[in-house]
Amino acid sequence: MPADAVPSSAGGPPAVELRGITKRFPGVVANHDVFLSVSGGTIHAIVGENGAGKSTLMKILYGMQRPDDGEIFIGGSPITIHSPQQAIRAGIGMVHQHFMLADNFTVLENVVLGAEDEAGIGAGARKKIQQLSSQYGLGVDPDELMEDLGVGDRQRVEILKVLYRGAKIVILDEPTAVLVPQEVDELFGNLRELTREGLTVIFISHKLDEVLSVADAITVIRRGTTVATVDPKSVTARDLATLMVGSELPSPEARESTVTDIPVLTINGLTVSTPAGRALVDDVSFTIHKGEVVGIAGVEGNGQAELVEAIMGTRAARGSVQLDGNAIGGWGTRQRREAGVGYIPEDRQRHGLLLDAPLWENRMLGHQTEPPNAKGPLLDIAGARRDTEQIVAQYDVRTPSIDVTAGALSGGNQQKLIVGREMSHIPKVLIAAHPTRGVDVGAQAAIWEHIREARRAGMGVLLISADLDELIGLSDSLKVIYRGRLVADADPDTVTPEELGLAMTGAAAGSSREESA
Amino acid sequence: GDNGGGATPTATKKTVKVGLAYDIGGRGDKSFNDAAAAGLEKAKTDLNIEANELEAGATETEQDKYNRLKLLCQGGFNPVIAVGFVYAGVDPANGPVAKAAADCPNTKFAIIDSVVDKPNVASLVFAEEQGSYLVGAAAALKSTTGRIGFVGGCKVDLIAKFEAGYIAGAKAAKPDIKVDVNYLSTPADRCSGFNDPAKGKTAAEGLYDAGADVVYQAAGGSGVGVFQAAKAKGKKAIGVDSDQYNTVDPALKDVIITSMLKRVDTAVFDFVKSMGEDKFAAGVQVFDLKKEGVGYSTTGGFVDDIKTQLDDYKAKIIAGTITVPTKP
Amino acid sequence: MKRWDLRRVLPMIIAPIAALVLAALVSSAALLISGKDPLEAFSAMFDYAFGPNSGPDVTTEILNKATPYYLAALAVAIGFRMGLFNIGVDGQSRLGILAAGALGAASFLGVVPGPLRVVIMIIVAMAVGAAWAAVAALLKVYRGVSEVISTIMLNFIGGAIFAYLLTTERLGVKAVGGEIVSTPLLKSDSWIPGMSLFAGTANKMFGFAFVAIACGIAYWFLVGRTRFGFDLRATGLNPSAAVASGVSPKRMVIATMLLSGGVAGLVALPEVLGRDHAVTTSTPALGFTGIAIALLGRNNPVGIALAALLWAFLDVSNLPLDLLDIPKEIVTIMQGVTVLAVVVAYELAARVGRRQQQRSVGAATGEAAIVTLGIPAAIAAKLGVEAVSAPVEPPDSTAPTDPTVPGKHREEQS
Amino acid sequence: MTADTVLASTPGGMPAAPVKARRLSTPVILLLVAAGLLAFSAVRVITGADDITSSGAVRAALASAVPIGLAGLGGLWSERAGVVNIGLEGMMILGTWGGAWGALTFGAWGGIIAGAVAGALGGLLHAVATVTFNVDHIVSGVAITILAFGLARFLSSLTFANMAGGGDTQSPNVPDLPRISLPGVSALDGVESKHWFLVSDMAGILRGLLTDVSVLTLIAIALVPLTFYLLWRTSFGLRLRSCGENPQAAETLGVNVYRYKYYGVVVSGALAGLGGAFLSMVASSIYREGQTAGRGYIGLATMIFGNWRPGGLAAGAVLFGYTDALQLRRGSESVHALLLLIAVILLAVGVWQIVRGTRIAGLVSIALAAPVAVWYFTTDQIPVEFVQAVPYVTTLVVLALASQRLRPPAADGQPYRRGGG
Ligand SMILES: Nc1ncnc2c1ncn2[C@@H]1O[C@H](COP(=O)(O)OP(=O)(O)OP(=O)(O)O)[C@@H](O)[C@H]1O
Ligand SMILES: Nc1ncnc2c1ncn2[C@@H]1O[C@H](COP(=O)(O)OP(=O)(O)OP(=O)(O)O)[C@@H](O)[C@H]1O
Ligand SMILES: [Mg+2]
Ligand SMILES: [Mg+2]
Repeated sequence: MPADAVPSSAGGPPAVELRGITKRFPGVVANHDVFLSVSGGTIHAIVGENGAGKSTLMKILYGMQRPDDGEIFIGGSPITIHSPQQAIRAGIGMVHQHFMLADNFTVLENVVLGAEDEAGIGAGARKKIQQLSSQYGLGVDPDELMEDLGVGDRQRVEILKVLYRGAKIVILDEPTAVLVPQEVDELFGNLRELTREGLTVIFISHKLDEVLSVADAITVIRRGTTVATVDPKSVTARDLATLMVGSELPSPEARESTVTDIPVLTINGLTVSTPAGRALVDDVSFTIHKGEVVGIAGVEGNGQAELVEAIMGTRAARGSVQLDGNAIGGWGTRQRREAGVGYIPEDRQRHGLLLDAPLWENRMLGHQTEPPNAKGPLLDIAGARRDTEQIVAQYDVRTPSIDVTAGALSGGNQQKLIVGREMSHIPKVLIAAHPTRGVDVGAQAAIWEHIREARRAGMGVLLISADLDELIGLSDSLKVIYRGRLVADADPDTVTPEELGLAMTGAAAGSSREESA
Repeated sequence: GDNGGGATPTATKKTVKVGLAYDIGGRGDKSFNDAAAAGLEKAKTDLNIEANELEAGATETEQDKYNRLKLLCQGGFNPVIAVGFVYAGVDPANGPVAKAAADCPNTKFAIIDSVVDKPNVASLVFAEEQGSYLVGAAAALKSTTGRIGFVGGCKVDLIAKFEAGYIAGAKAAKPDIKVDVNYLSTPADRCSGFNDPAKGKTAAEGLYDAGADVVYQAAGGSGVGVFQAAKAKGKKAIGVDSDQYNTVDPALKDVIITSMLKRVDTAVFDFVKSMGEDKFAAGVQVFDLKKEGVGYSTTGGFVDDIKTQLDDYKAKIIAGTITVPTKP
Repeated sequence: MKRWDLRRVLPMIIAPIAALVLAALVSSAALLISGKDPLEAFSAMFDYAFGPNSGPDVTTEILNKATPYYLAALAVAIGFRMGLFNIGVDGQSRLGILAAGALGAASFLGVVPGPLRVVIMIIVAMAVGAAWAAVAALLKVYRGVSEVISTIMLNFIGGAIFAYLLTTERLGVKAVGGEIVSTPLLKSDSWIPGMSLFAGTANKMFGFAFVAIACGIAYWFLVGRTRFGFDLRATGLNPSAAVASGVSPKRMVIATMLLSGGVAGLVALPEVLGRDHAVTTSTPALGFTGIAIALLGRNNPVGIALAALLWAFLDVSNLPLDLLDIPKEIVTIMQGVTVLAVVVAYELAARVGRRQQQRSVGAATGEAAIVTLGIPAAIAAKLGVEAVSAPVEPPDSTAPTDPTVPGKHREEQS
Repeated sequence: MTADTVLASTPGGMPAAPVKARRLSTPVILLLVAAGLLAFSAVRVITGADDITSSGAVRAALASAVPIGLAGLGGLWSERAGVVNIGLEGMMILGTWGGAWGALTFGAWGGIIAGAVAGALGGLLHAVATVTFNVDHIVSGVAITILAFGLARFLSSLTFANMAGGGDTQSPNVPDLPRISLPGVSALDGVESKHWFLVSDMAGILRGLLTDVSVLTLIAIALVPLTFYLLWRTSFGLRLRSCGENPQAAETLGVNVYRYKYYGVVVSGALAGLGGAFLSMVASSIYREGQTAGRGYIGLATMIFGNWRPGGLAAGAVLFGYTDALQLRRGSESVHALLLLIAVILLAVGVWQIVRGTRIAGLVSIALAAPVAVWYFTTDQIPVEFVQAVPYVTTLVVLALASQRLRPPAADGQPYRRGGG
């Protein structure tokens, strides 16, 4: 690695400097007159609400988007970057918000793709990967098939891809979103290693305490504009949040329990297996009572998705599922939904919306057999439209009309529509997977409030989230899932995110922290 | 199509405007349609005519054929010649020709290969089985292996007539002859076997490999594949419809010992001629051996040595002592 | 944005017209290359189709040709709406019509009154077409075989069965003097009579056209107004979301394939009941034509009707070109170019539409954005930051909503 | 739900890796080949259907497999780059015209080039529609097939119609390409014609494969390993395949996805065009309208059959070519003989399944073997209509058995836009 070739932090020109960057998308100004200066050999964090324009800014720096205006300086000299290739040549590497990996390729193929000139695509490349992997302690095997790897490994492959190209400036766009605290620590260890070698790291995150702990400098972006660059030592997470949102945050509401002892959803011995017989969800049992929020904590990929799918009936499972006293294990998804199971899917665009259909049709989705959307076997279009108008108003979905397509809305507004849709059918149980993922702080608070309200009215909630604060703040009881099993219960009143994170890695299995629900 | 403007006026009484509608495959199929075209060409040079030719499309309904005929008769063409049984339709009494003939009662029509019973329609049909009988006999007599073959373009009744005559002729000449039959397609794929020389070649190779040394093809455009196979294997083949010795690529000439002649050209020419002489006759005209409407060719001289035997069969068929079957 | 916003609808109307013009230009170019006069060609086509001489008959013929096209395209469109490619319309239609034709002419049904026999034929054709489509559906659902491949194979296999059965040894007969093998002629009481559209024309419009229209209305109603239709469209738009919404993908594939195959079974009926009165080995293959027409018509029942008429016009009116010694293949070229150009044009139109929607969303939400901008003074003071915190000026943030701003839109980058 | 749910201790070790598709080892493959050969030989001796292993049948199978295999390779190139190409049939049609026209104008080798170029132009059109304009891939493919049909006819009316012996729908005879035989192999003729058990079969197969082979056949065969090498062993291939697996990822690594998709689709068209040229130049030495007869679609099926890999695809093409050749070579008898083979195979599979413990599947297989055997013993021939359906039935049956193990490129058929990820 070109540890030597990097301008040192103090004194010299900044490693990266952006001046007056502006970028418009149809209907949106993603970046407006952005200024950013990153010193060499440091970790520079960028924070901001969802949609603030962070990713866009980084994509501009990486040549994936062209700015409408503004200049980029690398090591003090101006440069135009019109393609990732040019960025790579300028020593910039980027790890994207979503993994950019081909599942059916090996690690080696993923890494050398596009950089075949470095060391070919054969033995030379393998050697180089192994050497880099051990130099930075990444522990990556070049010949493994990508689809066999877990998220942590994938993250490391992404970093390896950047290092392999000899990047001196490494951009990481929300690398920690899918990692547990321990993995995050490991990652930060890796990053510090990189800066020690003289590399510059630009790092985007929504997790403000992480940012405070690792960054050398923090830039806040709001509504496409840089608001401030601050020193992590002089600010608190709350200050940062305020800067991001531009107003004081509402303080977390005091919790009041609404849990009853009437079970509404009872799961018993639920097991989901792969065709090869491996258990993805392994003998899971729990009960949700009326008015109760049961939170499931776990590292992504430990069976949460399969658990949700099994409950929704979109995936075959063994074991019993009882809703309000009815065994619904043999029912189809439609029957379950009609019986009162609401569903906020994890990936709203893939599982929750018809992007090319208007909002009112999206309002029908999942409830196309129920009033106000249907009368007998026919659709009730007028009813659905009327109800959509109401949801749009009540849930503050920002849209000019209910006839625009769902794809034209921003992610947060899409999510609000989904939440509104599910809530308006007054479900007995709500299966909420990452209900506020990718949603900005304001909308997040609103969604929480809606969930709390419904809970007060007696709804049971199964909450799955990667946001531990959300889990702890919203749940009445917490369970930890690990390799498909519920391995621990936790009391949300006392547990800390760190403890929860530890339990999620399986390390705490059987430790004293568990408590009965 | 052809503009047919260049008719050289000769000793006919009046200018005849001939409209001709081809079957699928159209001009240039080196076979059936080309035979009709040849008759028309001859008429153009020998008689005082103007002509226009229309081609059929690949997927047509009977109505399309009717429209084509009607376009011709309304365009002032008289006579209108429909080449191919498809123009008679499922129900010849009500098919494209019958309907067009009813619509244009003053136009004379001719239909080839089918019978349409209308006062202004001449039906020109051929006794393909008789000609096939002769080439079947020729094949058997020429065979040294005791085994001969037949390649049909599509398993339909019309081609079965060829097959039946061929086998009967062969058995007559050599009772213990073995005849292998291979069809290239069925109506299942809309008779693609009339258009796929590669298939013709493969099938003929199979027959030759099995020991046949003469193969008769009634496979339209795929027939050339049979000749190619014969050439490659050093074996013999028999052509169909026109004298294919004359139409085929020179390199392939010497494999064609004879061709079953189906004188569509003569039929067309005679019909046009009769029109010019105002001698139109409605009704069925069977072009059989007697009328020289079918026969076998001798170009190349391969069958000269057995000509007497063949002519003997011919005489017997004409005389009615031999009746040739039309179904295998 | 209103429900029927002109800005959204207009591109969708302009698109096919532009595509047609392009197709006409391409075929004109082809004609010029071969030394012919395109105007002569087009005027001959129009004159033949709508001129005083042949017009009434030929116009009727265009309608008649369009009827099976319409049915074939509907069959395909049902699948398309849920992202299913039924390329097997051809095989389904042939087997369906054969069963119906054979049964309709069967002597044991002779006592049944004619109209009832027509109904039986329709039902049998649909049932057999659906059954053949079901093979592909089951293979897809239970064995994961792509319906694109299986329906192509089933076309060949169905064709083989058809050819095997429709021979004189089995279901076929041959009329006196003819060479074409067909099922026995239907008795005239089970024909569907045609109707004269214009005074004095010999050619009659198929009575079955009304069945086709009814199918179109049923299609529109089913897809747009029923729960089943919603499931169907949802599956087409986003299969995984549809599954999450409660649609059973297996049942959906089977139901849709059955419907599609059922309509495919009807394709040849207009001609058999209205004109030919028998099923022949030369029933035209309309599977691919149906696909092209469904695409041209955007799977919309009215659009498909227009596309079917256009296609039929091109197919019928090219007849006189031969008389003028103009290669009539230009019509096929025109058809191919039209399909390609129309889909490209629609794609471009959809992009324009999408962009307009985003603009209007941006306009609606942009205003809200400006209100909340600016750092609370207290915080700014506490942190001592204001250097780079200039709030976005309102005009700029709404700039992209002005269509004339030459912003670098996503669409224009590639 | 009580507190004691808490702690089932974690099962040791990593979760089992997902089961990967089993790859057959070389000895196993050899063993299977040997067993197959034995079965064929035995069936031939028993039934007397000498054509099932004759050199002629093998040669015909090869000739029948080549255009299908080339179309399949075309599909592979395109789909590996993420573009579904159902327009192969149309590109093949263009290739038949181009091959004949090129050969007549520039000589046989010119035909090869012209055929490939004509197909490539069709591919280019498909690329423009699908890659640049993001048109649905199937839609574009259908349109191109319609267009190609009209274009080929139009072009032949401009070219062949003016040549002696040509017409609107067919060309004059096309000059042939050289044919090659491996010296010495022809001598096996004597052995083959003896119809000895096994020995004659092997002689027949060798003779079929090694004598009288067109150079275009050799080129086509060579294209299979060449494709494998280019796509799996070079950086070009890695990039091209990445466009079919995850184009967004490729884009972020500086791969110009559009360009590689264009490469894939244009090469795809060229290969299909070459397949077309093979039809008009080698298989029949003449261009004839409608000559492709759906081979492009069969090629596509072959590619799926071969799991989007060149080797599997070649196997599929050979299987299809073999059944096709057999049905054309006195098919009623040869295919009839195959019934016995099928019965035997079903029986063997059934027994094997029972031994392995899957009783029900085994019994089903054996139960299926019975009617097939009955069919064989009670008839002498199979109706020609069914004989001709054999290749399609075979393809469908094999797909039905194998489909669930197939793995198409992950982004196959999906629209891609730069900056869209
Ligand atoms: N791939 C895309 N193609 C077209 N437009 C897009 C695309 N991605 C985003 N947009 C546009 O960007 C806007 C919002 O997208 P995005 O999902 O990133 O929202 P967001 O900024 O995260 O919103 P929120 O803050 O509400 O979460 C929409 O107006 C949408 O039109
Ligand atoms: N390709 C695109 N087309 C149109 N609009 C886009 C596109 N990409 C981003 N945008 C818009 O630009 C804005 C900034 O998006 P960006 O992805 O940069 O936000 P972000 O700060 O990274 O958000 P997040 O925290 O959700 O990742 C979004 O509101 C979105 O509306
Ligand atoms: Mg976002
Ligand atoms: Mg982002």
